[in-house]
Amino acid sequence: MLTEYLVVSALLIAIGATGVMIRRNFMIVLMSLEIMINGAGLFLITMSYYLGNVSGQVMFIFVAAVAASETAVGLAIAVMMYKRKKSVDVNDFSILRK
Amino acid sequence: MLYSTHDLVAIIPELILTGFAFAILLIDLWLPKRAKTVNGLLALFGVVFSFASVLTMYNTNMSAFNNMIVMDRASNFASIVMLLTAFVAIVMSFDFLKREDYNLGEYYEVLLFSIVAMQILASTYSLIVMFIAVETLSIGMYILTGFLRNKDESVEGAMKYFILGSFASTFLVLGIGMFYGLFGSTDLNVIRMGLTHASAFYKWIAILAFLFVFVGFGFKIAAFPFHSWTPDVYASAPTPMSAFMSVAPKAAAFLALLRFVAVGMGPIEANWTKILWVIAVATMTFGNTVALWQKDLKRLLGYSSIAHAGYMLVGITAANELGYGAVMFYLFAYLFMNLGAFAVAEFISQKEDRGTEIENLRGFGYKYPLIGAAMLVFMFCLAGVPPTAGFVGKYYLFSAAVKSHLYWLAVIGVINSAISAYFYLNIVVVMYMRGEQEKEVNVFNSVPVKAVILLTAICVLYIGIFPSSFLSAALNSIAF
Amino acid sequence: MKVILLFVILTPLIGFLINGIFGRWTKPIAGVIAATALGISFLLGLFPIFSVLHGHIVEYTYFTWMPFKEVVVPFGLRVDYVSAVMLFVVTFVSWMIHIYSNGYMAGDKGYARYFAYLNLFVTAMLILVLGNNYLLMFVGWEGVGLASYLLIGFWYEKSTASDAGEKAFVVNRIGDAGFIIGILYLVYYFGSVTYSNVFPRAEHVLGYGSTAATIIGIALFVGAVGKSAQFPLYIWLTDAMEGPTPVSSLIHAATMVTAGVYMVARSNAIYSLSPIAQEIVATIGAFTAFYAATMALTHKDIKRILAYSTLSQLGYMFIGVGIGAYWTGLFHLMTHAFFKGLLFLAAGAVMHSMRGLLSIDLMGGLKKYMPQTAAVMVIASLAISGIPPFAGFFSKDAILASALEMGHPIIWIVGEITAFLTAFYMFRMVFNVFYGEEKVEGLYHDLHTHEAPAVMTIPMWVLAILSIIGGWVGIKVGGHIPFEWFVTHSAPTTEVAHEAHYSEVLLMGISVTMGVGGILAAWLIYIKKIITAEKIANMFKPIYTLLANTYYVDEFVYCCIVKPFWWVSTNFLWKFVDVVLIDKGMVDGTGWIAGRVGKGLRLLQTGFVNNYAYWISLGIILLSSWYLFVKII
Amino acid sequence: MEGIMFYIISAITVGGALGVLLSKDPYRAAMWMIFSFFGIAGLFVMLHAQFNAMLQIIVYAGAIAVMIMLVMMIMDRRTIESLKRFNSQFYWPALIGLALFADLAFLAYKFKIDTSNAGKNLAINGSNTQMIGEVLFKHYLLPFEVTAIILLVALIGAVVLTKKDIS
Amino acid sequence: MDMNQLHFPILSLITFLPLVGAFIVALINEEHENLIKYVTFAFLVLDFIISLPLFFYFDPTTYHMQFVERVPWIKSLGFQYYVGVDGISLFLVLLTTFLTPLAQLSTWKAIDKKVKLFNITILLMQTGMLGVFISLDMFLFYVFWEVQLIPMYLMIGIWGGPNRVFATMKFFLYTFAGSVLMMVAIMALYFLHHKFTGVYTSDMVKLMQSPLPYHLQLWLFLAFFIAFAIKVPMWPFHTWLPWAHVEAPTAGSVLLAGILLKMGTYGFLRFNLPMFPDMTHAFAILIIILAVIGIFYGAFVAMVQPDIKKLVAYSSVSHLGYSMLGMFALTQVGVEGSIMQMINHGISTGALFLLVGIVYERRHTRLISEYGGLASLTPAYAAFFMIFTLSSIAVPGTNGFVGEFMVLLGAFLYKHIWGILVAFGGIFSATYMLTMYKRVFFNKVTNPKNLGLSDMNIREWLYLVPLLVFVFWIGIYPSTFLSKMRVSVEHLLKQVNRTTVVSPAKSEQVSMVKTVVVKKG
Repeated sequence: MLTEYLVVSALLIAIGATGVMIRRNFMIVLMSLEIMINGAGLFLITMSYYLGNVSGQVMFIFVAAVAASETAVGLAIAVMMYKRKKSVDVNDFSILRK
Repeated sequence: MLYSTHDLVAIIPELILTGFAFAILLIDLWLPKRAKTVNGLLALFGVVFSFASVLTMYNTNMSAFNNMIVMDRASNFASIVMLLTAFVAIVMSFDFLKREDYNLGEYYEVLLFSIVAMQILASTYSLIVMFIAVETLSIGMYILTGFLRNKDESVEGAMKYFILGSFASTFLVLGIGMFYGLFGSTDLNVIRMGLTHASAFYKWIAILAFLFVFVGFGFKIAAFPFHSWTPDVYASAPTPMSAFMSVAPKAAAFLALLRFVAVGMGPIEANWTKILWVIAVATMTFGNTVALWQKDLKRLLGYSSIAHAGYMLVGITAANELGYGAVMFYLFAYLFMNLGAFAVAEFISQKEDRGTEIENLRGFGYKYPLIGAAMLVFMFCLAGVPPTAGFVGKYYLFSAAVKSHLYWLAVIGVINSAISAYFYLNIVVVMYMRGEQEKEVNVFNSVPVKAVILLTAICVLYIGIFPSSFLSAALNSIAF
Repeated sequence: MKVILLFVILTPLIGFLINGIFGRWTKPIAGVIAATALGISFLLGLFPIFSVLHGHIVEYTYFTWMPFKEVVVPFGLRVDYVSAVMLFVVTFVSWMIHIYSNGYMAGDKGYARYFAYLNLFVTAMLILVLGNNYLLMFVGWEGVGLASYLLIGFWYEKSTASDAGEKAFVVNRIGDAGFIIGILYLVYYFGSVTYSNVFPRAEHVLGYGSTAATIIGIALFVGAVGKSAQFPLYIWLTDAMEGPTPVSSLIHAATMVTAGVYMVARSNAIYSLSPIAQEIVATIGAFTAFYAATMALTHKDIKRILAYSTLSQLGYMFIGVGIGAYWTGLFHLMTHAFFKGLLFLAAGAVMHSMRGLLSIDLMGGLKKYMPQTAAVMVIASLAISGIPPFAGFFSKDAILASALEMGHPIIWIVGEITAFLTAFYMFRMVFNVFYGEEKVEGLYHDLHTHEAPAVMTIPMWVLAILSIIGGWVGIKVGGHIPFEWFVTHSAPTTEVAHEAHYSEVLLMGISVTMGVGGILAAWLIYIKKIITAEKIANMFKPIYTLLANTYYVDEFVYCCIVKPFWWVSTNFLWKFVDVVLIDKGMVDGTGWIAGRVGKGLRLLQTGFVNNYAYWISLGIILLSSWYLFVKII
Repeated sequence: MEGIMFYIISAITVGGALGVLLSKDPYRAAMWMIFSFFGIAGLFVMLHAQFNAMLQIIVYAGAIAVMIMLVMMIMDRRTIESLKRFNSQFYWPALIGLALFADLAFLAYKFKIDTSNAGKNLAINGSNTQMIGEVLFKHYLLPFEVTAIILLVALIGAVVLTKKDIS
Repeated sequence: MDMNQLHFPILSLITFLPLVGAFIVALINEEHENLIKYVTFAFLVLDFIISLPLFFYFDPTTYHMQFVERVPWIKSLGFQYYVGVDGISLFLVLLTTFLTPLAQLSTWKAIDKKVKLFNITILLMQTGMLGVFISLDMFLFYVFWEVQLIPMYLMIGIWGGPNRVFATMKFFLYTFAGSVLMMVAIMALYFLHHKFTGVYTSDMVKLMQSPLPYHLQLWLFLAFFIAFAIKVPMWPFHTWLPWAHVEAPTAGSVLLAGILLKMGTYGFLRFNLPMFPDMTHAFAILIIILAVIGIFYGAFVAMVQPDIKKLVAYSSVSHLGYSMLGMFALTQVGVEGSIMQMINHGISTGALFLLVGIVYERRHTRLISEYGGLASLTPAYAAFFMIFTLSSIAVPGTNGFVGEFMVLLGAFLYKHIWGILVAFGGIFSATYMLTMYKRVFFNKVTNPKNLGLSDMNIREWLYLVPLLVFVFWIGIYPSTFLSKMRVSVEHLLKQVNRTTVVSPAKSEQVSMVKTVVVKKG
């Protein structure tokens, strides 16, 4: 079953990454990031289970905390974006280039 | 498994900073608007005290919190780099924040907390602690990047930095998870032990795990292809913060990377040196060639910092003590030259942190002879021309590569530094050789900034001419 | 004696320095200073000459010039039998010409400069003559070349003059390259360039008939060809007539151009070892003698006629040294210095009074106005034509007789024909200039043509006397020829098994006949006008055109060497190879590539955050795939 | 049985993720995300990580999702709904995503570890939470403290970035 | 072995005195331009005077380094501040101290903007240049080698002609690119020396005895070769030179031609020859071919230049070709000739640039076609120009001849063909110099702008006469100079001719000693 769990985790990461790469809506990008990090978290938990070692679960707690704080900042940035341009389209923010 | 005051001793520098950060957090609430400078001074004191504690305990070698954190010369050396950077950045921020009308206590709080995170990052052998520290400092950096929140560029920079940072950190978690899966621990020493006796299969997986972890570190040190945020963020962040984040997080990340590869990945050295070889070459080349086309000083320095990360990767790729020591020394040298250059960028910047186009430096060398001369020194230093610190640093980096028989890497490196000379010297050209500017430009005539420029210039020359003691310190710091 | 010898050279040098540095102030007396310096030099020079006459070779080393590990070159002076002759000729003729120049150059704005250069020339020439080693000879060699360059271009405001000066220098440099190669070989074989080291050991080191001797001989001769204006490097000499006439007299007739002959005679120890080199010297000499004489036939400019005549006579000298009868070459060198110097001085006097006009077409009957000049001119012309008892007769006859004796009949025939031509063109000039009617009415009146002042005529007369008696040292006295006896102390005539003995009287007769025949022919054409020159010219139109244009050699050189060379240098080497290929292509191209790479990579920074995520993902994919799919375990 | 459960739950998880990826409406996407998070929590339960499953539901499906919804609510609905779904060029990145998946899946396929201890040592007296508590506060005290800092920083950051201008 | 017969750090004093001068000048107010000039000049002259004891106390009987100073510098890697001179570098040091004051004197009027900065630049450059010639530590050498690029870069870039930026960038980048490769070679040499001897050192004197095996010498030799060949500059690495010369101010050209180019040739003598003897023999033919191409190519291209400075620049390519030829002929006279040629080129080409500067200062053009007939307007100037022209085309009696003849002889003794071939080079040098001279000084004055030209003033006499003295001194009595370099060159050739086969036993032992990186947990 290890492989299956890992494949799910891989799927989550890949879907999340694809989301970051193709979605324009910052909110959905944010959600995709959450999915990605959850995929990685799933990896940790899977490992923890199959190793019979609880450290992985503890690490997931940290990852969750980090993800939560990231989301907080991300949302703050979303609010900033919205305030500046009334838009959360990431492609509207591309004056810095080359 | 009981914790004692012994454990707290090991994190005194961090504790001091944390304490000052909390102090600012509290005092700021009662400060009237015109007295906000107190925040900065407090932060400065925090940095100074932390610095003093680091110096006092420079030669201690202890581990605490169940081996989660260590205090050794390497971490102290990196701390010195970071604290010096922070000190300079805070000094640069005084007038800057006043001018931008953003004189908020939070700025310093976040800054101090990020330094704490960096210090932790620099002084741990545990991958998971590294992850948390990286994230903490990243979040701090996101916030500081977007600090001028009424500026489009600032928002954009913060947004990009945030998305990409989180994106990369996912892979870091994945990599850590893989190591955990393989060896049941995220402690680098355990991993090393495991790897030493591991089967070929485990080693193979470990290489992949290394790759994923490297994505996280590579992102922080701006290695190609994880670099893309760098120019945008450096160009958009408040200049003191660009300066800060071009040095301090890099110092922390580099030391963490050093610990990771030198300690954790020792047994598969043959493999990761190849990977890093490619990445180092790509990073240098990318940074330098793209910088050829830059028109904005801050953006140029962004690309240049990519290139310098490439140089430092050469030292790591060399995988010998000389190389590691050289990386540390280079960070130390880079601190002064880069901060100096950013300080000049701040010096010419206008309200809203704009006006850092290179063209605005026209005739600068004549209008401000001393500062112009200092900029000249920084540029030659960044290009790696003696007698500056940059040259000595580069010399050691490449000689480490040569020592490990990586001749081509060294050759590519030096060719890159020849390419880089073009755009650095182009700034000198603008300053001295293109005649005076037609329209008068109001520079940011801040005394602290001027002092920073001159002092860093002197340091750059001093380190360049008498590098011996600094170099010994850097080499001695690398004894993992 | 050591100091005296040094001062032979130093005196003119001091004269040069005085006039050269303080010329602005010494201008009124520059000529006096220079002539005095030369006089002192001449008088001082007599001491070593007498010493040599008494059989004591004078040689002193003053200091080490170039102390290399491989060869030590001293600065030393040596007067032996060969150089004594040259020393005498050079100092004496130079002195005369210095005196003459006082009159000739009077009023020129570069008066002081002129005499400075002239003294410089004598200094260099004396170093050439007196140096005791080849390298010192080379110093003088290039030094006289330099002086010649400066003097030809003396009136530098005339572009022809400055061009001619440069041409002289550059063509000479071609020869000098040969000379220096010869010196290099000498160093290689002998480890020394000093005469006293080289000559006694020459046969031992090189061996008779060896390639080495031939190479050295030819290399040195290339130098001589340049300096003595032999074919094909003669092209500079006629242009050199752009200089003041006394200069032509001194440098381009009497002394400098004979340096090549002197050098070959000097090196006889080497040439005697190589029949091939000797053959080449003699052949080139003979060819040039004839070739130059033909060109002299058609020219109308007095100085150019004399210049071609010089070439021709130098050819004779090379015949002399080439066939191995070195003394004859030197003998002719000496007599030639007298009469050719004189010819130029006389031509100068004519030119002086004709306000610079030189074409024989404009003159005629000048004898009436310039009797003394006419007289010395005739004496000199008789001397060059080989009419006894004038000097030229003895020397030329000695050469031709030796040629026949040494077994070179063809050279002898060529020499005799040339003798005829010489007499003809010389008297063509004499008759056209001094005899007959005035060709342009009132020209002399307008130009106030008059006899030259005494300061000019006296040196001319001195030389005229020498042109007469100078050859008498070649008269056989008691089975010896004094001159031969003197010179062959150091330059023995190559001993050849005499195959045939020709009657000396018969040979002299033929020579004299040739000379007289030439004069007669000229007389018939130009005085008697039994057939006009134009008619002859028309009869042999193609040949005449060819000769009048000096075989189109200058044109050939310009079109086929100079111009293509210039074109290749400009358009190929500079504008293509240097600017485009190396600089723009290779150097800037490297930078351009870096720039292009940067411009390409820059496209990665699109500014869209999604794209940035691509690169991170792609990086991960690429890096990990390598290990995942390719380097699987 | 366990296998079937696994497939159902993972279908929910992946389906939710795909929903986020594909839905145009961000509100709907948020719902899909919560859906997926519940799935993950289910997987956690199957992996004997009860505490984390609860954490997952509380923190992710609860707090984070609510936060996201909240922020979206303060925005003009039309503005964020009218956004295009994908980038103008989505096939290349989609391909990259696929490649990334192939990469990771292959890695997952190859990833073999010693599973002799599977499911053991994850609880003290049947309490996963207690076990975690033991390890967290004994072994991982420092990172735990650092998480305090990170949360504080995030808090300060959120405040400073969004609060009204001083002037 | 180390000698310092004066028991006094004279070399450091010479080298860093200008630096002190630069600081003092920096303190003077910018408005006192004359004071700045005088102070700078005084420092440079003082420097020259202080450097004279080097000549008088130099012991010509030993090849050991003299006036040595040795202070540890970077202890962790064993780099030292180690300076000294031998017969090879002695004259380059003296040439530097001699030429710089003259160059500075030439700028008193020509430089009218940023006078202070200019004089500081010159003083800094002096320090950099001297440092290169006295360094005996590889690292120190490299530091100075690069340092002197900076003032030159500024000098061309700030006070240069209209294309100065392009020229200075090209100058800097080209030389920099070459020298960074040398940097890698220096590092490799350092480690390889350790590998074969067990000693970490950057002491050049020790490294000259380094027993490097054949195959390792190759790359090191090439890296050094590129760096030095660019600096010399050898064909085809020369294209920066015309640019730099044309755009540089007079003093810049003088120092560039007079001293900076010598660093390349000096580098060959110091590094390539003694350290890589096998490669020196192997590459001699290639380098000689390049040198000979340079001799002729430089002459041909110089011939058709419309700009006097460009012409002189290309002539430098030609002249330094002689220097390289003599050096790689590897004969005593050839190497000595090479050094003589360096000195000669410094004097005569330096003087030519000074002369061009004089007329440029008055007319602000260097196009040959703008001039003509100057001999009648400025006779003294014409005379000086003539003498240095003659020196440049190696007329006997001048310094040029001595050097050129030595080189020819050296080349000839190495292989006849080279001597013979290059003997013809003199034809072309005469052609381009005299053609230029003719077009500038002879013929009638056609350009009315030239009519007002004034002849040389006292200051100009002052800086040309010393050069004139040396033209004839070296030309007539070169023993003064040759005797001092004899033993050093002999020793150099002994080093070049040594065999460098590493015994197999030793190399095996070496391979066992691997550099171990300590990575403990």
